[in-house]
Amino acid sequence: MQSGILQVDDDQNRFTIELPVFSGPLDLLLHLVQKEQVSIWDVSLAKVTEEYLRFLDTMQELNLEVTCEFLVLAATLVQIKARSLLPKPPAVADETEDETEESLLLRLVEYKKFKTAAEQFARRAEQENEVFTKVYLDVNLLAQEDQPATTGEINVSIWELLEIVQKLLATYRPEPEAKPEPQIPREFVSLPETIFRLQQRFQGGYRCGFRDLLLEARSRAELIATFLACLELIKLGFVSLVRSETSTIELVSEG
Amino acid sequence: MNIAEAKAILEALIFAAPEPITLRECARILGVSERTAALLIRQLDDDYAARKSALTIRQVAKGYQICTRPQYAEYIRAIGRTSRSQQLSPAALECLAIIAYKQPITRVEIDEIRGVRSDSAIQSLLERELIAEVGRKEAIGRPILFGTTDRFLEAFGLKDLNDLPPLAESPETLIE
Amino acid sequence: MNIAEAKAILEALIFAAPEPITLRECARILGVSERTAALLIRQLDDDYAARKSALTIRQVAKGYQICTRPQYAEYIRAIGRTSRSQQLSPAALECLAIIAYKQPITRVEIDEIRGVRSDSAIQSLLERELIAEVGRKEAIGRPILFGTTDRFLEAFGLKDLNDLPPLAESPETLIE
Repeated sequence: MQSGILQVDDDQNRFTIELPVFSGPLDLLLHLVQKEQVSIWDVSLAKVTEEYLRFLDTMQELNLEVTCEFLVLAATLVQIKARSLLPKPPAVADETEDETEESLLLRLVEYKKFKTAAEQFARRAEQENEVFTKVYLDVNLLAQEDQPATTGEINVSIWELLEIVQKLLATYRPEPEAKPEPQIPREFVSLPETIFRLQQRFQGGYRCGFRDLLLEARSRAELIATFLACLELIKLGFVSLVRSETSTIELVSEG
Repeated sequence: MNIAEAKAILEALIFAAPEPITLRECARILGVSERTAALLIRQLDDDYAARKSALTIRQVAKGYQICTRPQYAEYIRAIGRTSRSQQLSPAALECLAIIAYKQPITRVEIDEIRGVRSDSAIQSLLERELIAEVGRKEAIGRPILFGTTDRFLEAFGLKDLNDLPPLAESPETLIE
Repeated sequence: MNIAEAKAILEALIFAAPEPITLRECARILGVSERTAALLIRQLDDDYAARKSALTIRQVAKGYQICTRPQYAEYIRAIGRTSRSQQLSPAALECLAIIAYKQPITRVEIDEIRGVRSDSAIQSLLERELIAEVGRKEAIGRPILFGTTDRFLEAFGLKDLNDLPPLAESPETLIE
């Protein structure tokens, strides 16, 4: 998957937001493991499993595409966790074809190597962008894609945004009820309207905390709409993300 | 032919070649050894630096090319030139990294490392000619093997594949 | 900004500009008068001449560009025709084959036949002038129609389009 496609079926019109989110289930797992700040071999898989599942919930709630690979890894994690809770069988019954914790972590280590290399590649490509050669048949010149502002210089990843919104969503959900279907906002919160409203507010220069803005929402549906509207405005370059001195993430528009 | 003339010819060749020109090509046209050609090109670039030219000769994708120095990028953007390399998605970059270090490699092997299907990422790399089919694996279904192209080297400013930064090996690198 | 710096910026601009750059543009970016810019460019070219560079700055209708001096033409012509730029990618060859036999044809129709997007392949064919826009289709969006050029005929040694080898029945043979 290259980019998550957010599709919000608004009652009047269909609205699509595309943004790069994650590149796969291992990317997500790695992110969660790295948050633990311990060596990969010491990570609490039980804790990570819970978080992984919670992330999938949030992604589904935001109508981010959750491909089957994400679900497969979720199943694997749950299975590993379950096995770890069971009393160890006396005999070595590990000839199962199921993925073990060790093999999963090994895969993660291997994946991390290439993810790091990919990041190096991205930096190299950026350096290359400072260098110009004579124009012959510069095919690429014509094929410029506008890039979402989230990938810009300030280094706030979509993950951070997703985590903020996830935490807030959690507060609107007193108990994790067993909901087989992710709830789609059906409370008539129009995304285009939300975008318009925010656009008005940011017109002529405005600055506010990303989290604060989300906190203004009075319902889950509104919270999600606000989040998506923010992403869209960021993508359009109408507002940009900055990290304040206190390391909170803020939205800023030019005057 | 004196040295100044030889350098001028090399300058003309490197300037006019539509792709990075190889040392072999330069040596052939000039009728000198590759070692001599390399030395002359080095001198030519030193001359550029000595007179504080905005241009420099660099070795990339198995050849030489003239390009501007990074500090002039802002002026060049002011005339509407945009950067050469297009933004690649994180997924495409991951595939590219895997292919670069593990080539030749099949799609299934890439998928295994990434834990996710890589079809569209690979397709976009093929379209940009950063990778190419380099053969078939002797296995069931004879799957396509992918490898990187010279265009890849050029896009990332690499002389050749040996110029790739070493892959981090330690598992502890997992923790930032 | 001293004179050496200003000249270096001008050198970068003239070198990197996709087409001859006007005096006005140079002056604007440098923040100097057009007269000053003209003077600096003249000095820059004098510097080239003084150090017997193979390059020179010439004034063409629309502006300035860097080019090689005529006496180096024979060397430049000796640059091999086998360089990558001459080689078409497999994707471009597929598109070219489709266009040759199905012209006039739109990009979307080409995409449908190939099953993948063909933008960059078509772009490279356009750049090489092997194909050209030959009109617009009377359909929604009036999409561009592509056809092959005389250069295409020349490159493939064809008298005219009737000279194309007949298309085999199986579509696969077109692609191989």
